[in-house]
Amino acid sequence: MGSLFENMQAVPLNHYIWFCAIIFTIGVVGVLVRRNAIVIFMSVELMLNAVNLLLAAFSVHHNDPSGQVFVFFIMALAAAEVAVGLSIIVMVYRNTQSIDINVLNRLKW
Amino acid sequence: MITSLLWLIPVLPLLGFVINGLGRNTLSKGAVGFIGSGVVLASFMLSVCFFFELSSSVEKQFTVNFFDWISVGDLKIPLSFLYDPLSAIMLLIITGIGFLIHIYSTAYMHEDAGFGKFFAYLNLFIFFMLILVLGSNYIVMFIGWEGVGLCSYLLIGFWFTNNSYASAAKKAFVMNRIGDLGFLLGVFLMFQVFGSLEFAKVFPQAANMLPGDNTMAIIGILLFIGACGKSAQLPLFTWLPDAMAGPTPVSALIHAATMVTAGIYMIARSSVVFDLAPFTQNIIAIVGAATALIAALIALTQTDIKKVLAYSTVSQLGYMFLGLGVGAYTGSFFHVLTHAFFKALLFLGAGAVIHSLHHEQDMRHMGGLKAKLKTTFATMMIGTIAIAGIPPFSGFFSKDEILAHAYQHSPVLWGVGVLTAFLTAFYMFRMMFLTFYGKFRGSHHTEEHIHESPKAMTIPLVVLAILAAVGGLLNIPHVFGGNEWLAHWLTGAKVTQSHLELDHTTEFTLMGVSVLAAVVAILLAYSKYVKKAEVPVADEAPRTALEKLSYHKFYLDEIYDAIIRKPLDAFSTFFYKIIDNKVIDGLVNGLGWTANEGSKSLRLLQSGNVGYYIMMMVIGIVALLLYTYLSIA
Amino acid sequence: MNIIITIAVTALVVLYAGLFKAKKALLPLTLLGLLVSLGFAICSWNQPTVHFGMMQIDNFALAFAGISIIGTFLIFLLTQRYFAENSPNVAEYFTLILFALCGIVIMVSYKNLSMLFIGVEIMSVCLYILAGIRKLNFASNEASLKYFLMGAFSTGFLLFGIALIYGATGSFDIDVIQNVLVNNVSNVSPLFYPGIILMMVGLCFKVGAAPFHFWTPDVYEGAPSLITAFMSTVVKTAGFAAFLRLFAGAFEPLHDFWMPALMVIVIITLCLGNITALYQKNFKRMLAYSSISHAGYLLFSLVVLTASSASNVLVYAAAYTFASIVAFAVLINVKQKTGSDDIESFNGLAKRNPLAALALTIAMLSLAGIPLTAGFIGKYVMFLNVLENYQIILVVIAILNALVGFYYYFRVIIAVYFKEGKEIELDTPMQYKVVLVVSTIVILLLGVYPSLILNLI
Amino acid sequence: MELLILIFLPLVGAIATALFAKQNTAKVAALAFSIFSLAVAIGLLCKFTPDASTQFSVNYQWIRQLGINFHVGIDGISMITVLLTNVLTPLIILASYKHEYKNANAFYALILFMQAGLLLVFTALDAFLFYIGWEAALIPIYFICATWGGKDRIKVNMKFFVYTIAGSLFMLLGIIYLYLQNPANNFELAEFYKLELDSTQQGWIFWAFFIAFAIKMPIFPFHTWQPDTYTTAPTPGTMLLSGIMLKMGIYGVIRWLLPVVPHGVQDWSCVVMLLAVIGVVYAAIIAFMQKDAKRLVAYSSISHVGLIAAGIFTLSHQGLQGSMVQMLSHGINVIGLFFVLDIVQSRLGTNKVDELGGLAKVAPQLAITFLIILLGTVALPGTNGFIGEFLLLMSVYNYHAWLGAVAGLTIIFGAVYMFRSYQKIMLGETNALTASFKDINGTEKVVLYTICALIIVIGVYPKPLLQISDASVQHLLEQINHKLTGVN
Repeated sequence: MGSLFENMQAVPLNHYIWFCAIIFTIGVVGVLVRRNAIVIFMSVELMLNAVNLLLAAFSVHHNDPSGQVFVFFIMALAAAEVAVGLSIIVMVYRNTQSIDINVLNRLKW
Repeated sequence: MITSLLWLIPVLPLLGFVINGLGRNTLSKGAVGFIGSGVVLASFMLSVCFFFELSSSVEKQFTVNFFDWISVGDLKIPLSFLYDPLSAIMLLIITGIGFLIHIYSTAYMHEDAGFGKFFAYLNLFIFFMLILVLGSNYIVMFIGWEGVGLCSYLLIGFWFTNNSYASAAKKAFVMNRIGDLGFLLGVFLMFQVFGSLEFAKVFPQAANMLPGDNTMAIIGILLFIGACGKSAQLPLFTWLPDAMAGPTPVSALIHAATMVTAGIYMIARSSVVFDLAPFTQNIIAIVGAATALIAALIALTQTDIKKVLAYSTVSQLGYMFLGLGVGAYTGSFFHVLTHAFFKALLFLGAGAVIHSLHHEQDMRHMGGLKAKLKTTFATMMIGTIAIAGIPPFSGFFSKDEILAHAYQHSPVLWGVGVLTAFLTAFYMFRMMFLTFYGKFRGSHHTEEHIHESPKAMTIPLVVLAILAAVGGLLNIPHVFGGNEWLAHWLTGAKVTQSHLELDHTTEFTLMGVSVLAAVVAILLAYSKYVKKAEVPVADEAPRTALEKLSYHKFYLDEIYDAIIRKPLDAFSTFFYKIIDNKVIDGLVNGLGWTANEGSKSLRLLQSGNVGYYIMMMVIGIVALLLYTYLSIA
Repeated sequence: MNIIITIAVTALVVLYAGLFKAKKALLPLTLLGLLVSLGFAICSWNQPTVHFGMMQIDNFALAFAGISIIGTFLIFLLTQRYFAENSPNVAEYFTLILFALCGIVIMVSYKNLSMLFIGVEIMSVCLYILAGIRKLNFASNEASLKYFLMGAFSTGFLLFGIALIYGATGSFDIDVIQNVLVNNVSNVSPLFYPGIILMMVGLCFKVGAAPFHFWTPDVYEGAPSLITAFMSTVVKTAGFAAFLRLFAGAFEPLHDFWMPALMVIVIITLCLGNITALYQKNFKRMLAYSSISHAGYLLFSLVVLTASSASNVLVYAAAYTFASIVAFAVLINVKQKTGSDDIESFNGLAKRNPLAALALTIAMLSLAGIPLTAGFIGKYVMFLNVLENYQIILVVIAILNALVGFYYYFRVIIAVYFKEGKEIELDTPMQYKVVLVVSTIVILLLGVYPSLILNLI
Repeated sequence: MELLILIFLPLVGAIATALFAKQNTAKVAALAFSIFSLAVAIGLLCKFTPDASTQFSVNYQWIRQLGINFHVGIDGISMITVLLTNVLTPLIILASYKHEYKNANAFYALILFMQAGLLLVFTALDAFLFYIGWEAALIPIYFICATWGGKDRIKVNMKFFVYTIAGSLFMLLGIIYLYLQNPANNFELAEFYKLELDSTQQGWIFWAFFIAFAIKMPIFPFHTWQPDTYTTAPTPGTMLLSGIMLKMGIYGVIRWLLPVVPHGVQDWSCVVMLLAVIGVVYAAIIAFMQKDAKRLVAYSSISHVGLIAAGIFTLSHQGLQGSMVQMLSHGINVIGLFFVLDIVQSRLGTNKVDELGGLAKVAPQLAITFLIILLGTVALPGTNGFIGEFLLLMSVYNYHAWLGAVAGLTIIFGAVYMFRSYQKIMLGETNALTASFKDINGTEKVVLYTICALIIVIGVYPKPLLQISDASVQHLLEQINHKLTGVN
């Protein structure tokens, strides 16, 4: 267990930050460019995971467990979101036979 | 007694107004006439008593203070009366002639539906006129000043169902208002200078000032503008001829004897101020002379008997202003007096003629009435001679005094005066001849019904005729060994006097010339209208340029219309349609419009497209992060 | 704490009641539960307690929890035969709303950022579902999908912000964070600043401040009116409470840093909300935009932090909540009759339904901020708040926006009173009447005697 | 205590009328209440001692946390406006008697509610209270005009409402600013008087307040809402607006502007004077060609109010006293004029002067009363109009001779448009429309005779009226001069 700490601390914190930032940005870009609801949703998950990793890194850095606890919270709630989200998408698919987000723009102006 | 009962003089007519006004539909005509004339007679009696009391007493000025009317800060305007020789005479004229005209009206207006209303108005007029002459400060004077304007409006528009009459009334009021503004501004300036508007406070201070003071000149001009409005001088006289729309007694009372002389009264009252402003005096003199001449020229070609008299009134008023301008305050005032007599007489006479011809006013349809209307003719002839300035009738003395002073001031003015006198004599006799001589030119039907007027109308004529004949005795100049009673009398009223330094020969020559001119004029008129029996041509008939000019009153009305009324109305429409509705309101509405348009376009941001929303969000986030980066670095 | 427990328990009980087809019992149970929790809230007034370093039940929390509960209570009164036509199992919706309320109570009383996150998520997840409860209605679907996608997206930013702050301070506890800041304002870790900004983004999304407001109009319009009412009143209030707790509390030392950013957001929000609302034909959508503009006014309290910022938000939120509830109540009522929620459908309402008309009018006047209504006091304290350090330009902009506001709020009044329309007669159930009367009275009461809640916290 | 009764009586009346009165009893109830409050006002007048002090003052804490008190009181200046309000309201209600308004109880309740608001404005000694009253008076008149008004009333009144409230919001800004400057942390007028602001601050505050007042009066060029509103509003609404409501602006200037920011006033008075005098002439000229008599009166009212404003900003005793008298006179005259026009309108269904004529022949009573009111409007000596206009013109003339001369044109122009319309409406021959016109009757007589009586009485014996406000005005001027000389 200790060895894991050392291995992680061997990598400077900045690398983690940049790495997570990049993953997060990839997620954001994914949300931006894709039109398929599911893919967008996956990109969001990617963003969340970036955050998870960052939290883990920080918690090791400060060696304070609360960060990792937080990660579990996020995972749990992400799961909940997945459940709800997918069901919404399914509901939409039932009505529109499509999961392209741009199909739904009756509400505007 | 004066101090204790002075208030009765104006209040009695007011009472008459109230009674007649309220009871105009219920009271019988007799009652109305009785009340209407009675109250005026009563105040005439009072004025007579006071007159004698005044002449006997040493104290020549009585101020009666009733209550503070307006008092704000340093501005204190009491409602108070001043009774002195000047107002005493005015009272006599107003109530005396007023009474006669009331009597006359009882007959003249007898058939009229608005009999009660008429007498109510007349009483009201008398009331305001008395306030005007009794006021002990400019503001109380101003009450009367505008009050008489109102009554003149009401009486000119007495037959208001006739739209042109109503317009004439409106014109009179507005023209007066123009003058009134001048009057007010003059008063304001006066208050700035003297810190008071009481005659008793203003004049003593003014007396200590040196002549030629600019402020005084300005005050003088402003007051004079006021006088121009009220007394129908250039350029504001055009309302007076139109004012003949009113019943003839009104023309006699308001537009000949009393109201129109208010301007002269006011200037004579403030003679102290005007003496300090030679510049202003010259203006007054010139305006007066010009008015006298122009009005006389216009009168030459008029065919409406009342119009002739109206213009002659304007012309005579011009005379009076000429007098004031050259400092002959007494002379002018004297002329006010005599003019009141003979002009009232002439108007009433004309009224009698019109009455007997069933409201025919065009002299082209008269003639040969001498036989039918003896009294009227006789009395009117006296009046005409008086106005023409033939000695020993009243007009001669007053006119002569003015002319003499004018000559002393500048021979040119005198020349104009004499020329006017010549014209006056001519057109007056033209009127007489056209009306009474030759043979009747009207319809046969009317000819049969011609009849002398009832006593109620002839008696006032006779009385006035006597006054017109002997009125001159009031102020016989030294040349005739007279003692200039009026002049002395007026000294009690602090009316300044300018003294005649002419030797008697010059004076006599001057008189001679003017009388000669008059006589020549009369003869001319005689030959033209009696010998040749010429009759003025019909309106549309061709005239020479000069005749046209005169007949169309020098086109003054048209000119005013073109340079004042029309532009103002145009402005009105322009301001309303363009400036107000388009520019200003457009600006206001523009704001609302902008918001609305902004809304229309802004709402398009909400495209309904999730991808686009997220894009916007990201842009926002990036911007914020950029801000963060900049603020840290 | 017991507030949350009560609500959660009520939720479960209602769910079971639903299972046993006790339709009649649902509403009474819910209301009872809410009343109890409200009772708890009142009892624990002035006795701040901290639970496990996670939740801080102080007056601030209690006041906002109280308002949220009351708001929810009134909205529940409006559920009378509302969900019935959507689906047989009403209980679930009740439960969801109650759970959302749980999340809200957590949001207003968190002491630890994890609690903030959890509260936000509990609330949001429930709302995603509630927005879409009309399974066959396209609008409802769209609303729910949009809300969900963007909500999840914004949560990502919130979390990233939290992570960075954690990285900078090594703690999730807002007091600790504040101490860290206070002790070395000069050299705060550079991670902190983006952290603040990202959290601001996340929260701005929740309260619907521009440019993160785009979900609001669509979702509000698409979602069932009742849910919209819930979102635009209770949820919004909670969002502000959370915002305030964090930014007026923990991040207060860095006010100079984040204030300009917020100021820009405020101005954009004000203008966008008001001006766009001007042209709306649809009453619901109009209210959505107006809610955006009100978010702008509410943020005034953060632009200038004063002693009374929190209570100002409370006053404003209260005024806004009650007015909106009245508006939605009438809207639901009208829509049931006319089937449309355009402003035209209000034409000639006053002829037959004086009560509804009057209530709606007063609500509109309050939203517009006319004196003697709560809305005016709200606006007034907000103006006062920012004028404390002379943000005159901001106030002038706000005034101009208020003027625009008058136009669209009065459009409704005009429709109700002056326009000729088919004279519909609403069948207003008792509960509706109660809601209308109570809210109207509250609005006027707060308008005439605001001392009741001023400086409550 | 009496003052509370004075202010809240109309409010009680409003509520009572709204709730309990029926269609037919509403007007009676409203009239009764307004007459009660008139009685109360007269009672106050009797107990009132005409010195500079503030009397009957009542001071309760209202919103402690915001330093807002319910502080009301009456001094000479307020007394005049209070009288104006309580004398005119019964007349206005009586004038509306011949109409049958839908939902009469709402209509009259709103009138009374507005009266309460106005009284609050005229007696408030706390800036916040003043503002509340200011708006509280606006809401009812909006509803009166927008509900019972004429054609395109909605658009017009929306404009009116937003326009006026725009002004008042900036005033609110100014009030808050003063509050923040005020060490005592309250809205007390007395405290505001004590503030010592530098002249830039004063300039800003001045405009913040002045815009509000200028829109209300209205002063050129903020007047464009007014003619439309007056024409579309129901006559009682027009009377309330023109007779009483615009006095709020004038009163506001005197009470809240001059003494609080004298330097601002001093710096900007020239601009205001210019605007005011332009307005006087401009509006008068526009009135010349108006075809609709109501609109004509509206413009004439702009002209008169411009003169009042000019008089106030001369900061002279005459000017202020003149404005006091003129406020009352203008109120009386203008409602008289509008009432006459309403009579014509209700009989013949038109106010277009070209379609009328000859009414004097068929309706002599109307003709006489109309004439008297008209003379009051054109300021004939002996009528109420003269007292005010004379003092005002004098003050303006003393301020600047040419300005005075230009403002004086109103004497001429006023006569022109007034007598023009009088001739068009009353004189000349009757036409098919007007031939069967019925002369005034019952309540109409009561109203018109009362108005005429007031016009003449005030015109002949204004002394008591002038005395009411004299001391207060004097005091006000001393305050201003003290601040002008004392502070920086």
